[in-house]
Amino acid sequence: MKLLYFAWVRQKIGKPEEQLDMPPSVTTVSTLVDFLRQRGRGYEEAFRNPALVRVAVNQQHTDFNAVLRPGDEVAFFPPVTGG
Amino acid sequence: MKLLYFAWVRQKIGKPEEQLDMPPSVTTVSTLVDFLRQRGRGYEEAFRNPALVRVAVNQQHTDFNAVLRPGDEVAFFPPVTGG
Amino acid sequence: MTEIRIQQADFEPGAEIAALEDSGGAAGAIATFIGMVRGDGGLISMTLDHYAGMCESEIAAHAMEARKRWPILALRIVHRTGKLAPGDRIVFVGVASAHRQAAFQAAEFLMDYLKTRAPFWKLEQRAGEETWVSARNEDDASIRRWQ
Amino acid sequence: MTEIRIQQADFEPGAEIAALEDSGGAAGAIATFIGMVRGDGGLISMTLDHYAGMCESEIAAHAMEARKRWPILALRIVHRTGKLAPGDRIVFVGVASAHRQAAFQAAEFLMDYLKTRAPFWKLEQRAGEETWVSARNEDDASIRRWQ
Repeated sequence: MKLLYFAWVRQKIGKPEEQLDMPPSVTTVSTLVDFLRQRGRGYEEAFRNPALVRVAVNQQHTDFNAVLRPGDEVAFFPPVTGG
Repeated sequence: MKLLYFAWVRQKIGKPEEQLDMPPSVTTVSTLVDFLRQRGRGYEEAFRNPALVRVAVNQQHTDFNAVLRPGDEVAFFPPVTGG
Repeated sequence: MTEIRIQQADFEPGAEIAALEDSGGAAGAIATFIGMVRGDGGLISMTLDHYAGMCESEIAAHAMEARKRWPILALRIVHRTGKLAPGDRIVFVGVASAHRQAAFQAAEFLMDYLKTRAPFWKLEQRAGEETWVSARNEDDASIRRWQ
Repeated sequence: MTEIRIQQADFEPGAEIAALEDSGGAAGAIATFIGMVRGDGGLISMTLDHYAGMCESEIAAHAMEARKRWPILALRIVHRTGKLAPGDRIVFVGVASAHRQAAFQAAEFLMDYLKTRAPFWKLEQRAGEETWVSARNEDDASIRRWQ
């Protein structure tokens, strides 16, 4: 699964993107976030208050209940601010 | 008195401007128009329906009741159409 | 800075915008408008007559009115006169402001004025005929909304 | 013709307008907007982050929405990303149409979208600190008026 991070989510996690194989527990955005929070301090900080984080799956805005499939592109970012 | 003509008023009268000495009868725009209408066919055509003609005295929009003084600049034109 | 020019010559939109951009650094927004002659209904050319002197001062009065209504940093109006062909530029209006709403609104206000009330007269040339354009309804909705 | 570009490089307003003017001869009106970085509150620089791919397709969707609402002949959007200094250009929006109201309204609609809802994030650098700009109220009146 391809993960993308933008703005302060990217800064806290320390990378703009990564490719990860998911354990079977990851079936939704919400369970993906639970999985990521265990990967280290940066992830924990990025997702400490999930209400601050927005998500897009395959470049479509969605929410943490969205179901994930292998090969999905999942992006986490703060609310957009416009240009 | 300096007279200016624009658009079809100019075309009918056949000149863009002229300098004329006024007889004592000319004291207002209205009496100026009466005087001009006697000066020839082009003037008569231009002022046949005075309701179609607008007037400015010294570059200020006004109406046919406006009082004129020696040295005034009087312009006659159709309603403005914008650029 | 307010610049108003009535001229026969064409103008260069990029140069007008560059002048607006140089207006000090506080500008966050530049709204511009360019009007061009449309070749509708077989139009061959359009000749714009204007009252030199009165035209500039009336446009300047409306530029001042725009400055009273909106916080404007710089404003440029260029209007051509004489004979113009379809596709030719007629008018440029550009407004620099700190914020986009003020820039857009001032540019629209000035264009609504220029297109309906400014002392210009238009002669349209079509095959075999010349017609002076009639004044629109003076209660034109586009200008009334600013009153 | 719709052109949408997200780029780090600067753009040339005069060249963008020239491309809009070449759009066929039916255009009577070109409304444009240029947004620039303001040096308010000691701002040293601003860095724009964006979601490449999603950003272009979301902007394209809004350009299509504008084309549904107004009769547009040509439309160009250029948005810069990366590190920008006060006075630098950020965004160009230009709309060519037969009439001025459509051109102005479509340009305003697109700018309201770009400034409030487009997938960009802004990092502001001031002396000794960097701050990610917070999202505005998502019910921002400027975007709500189009709904």
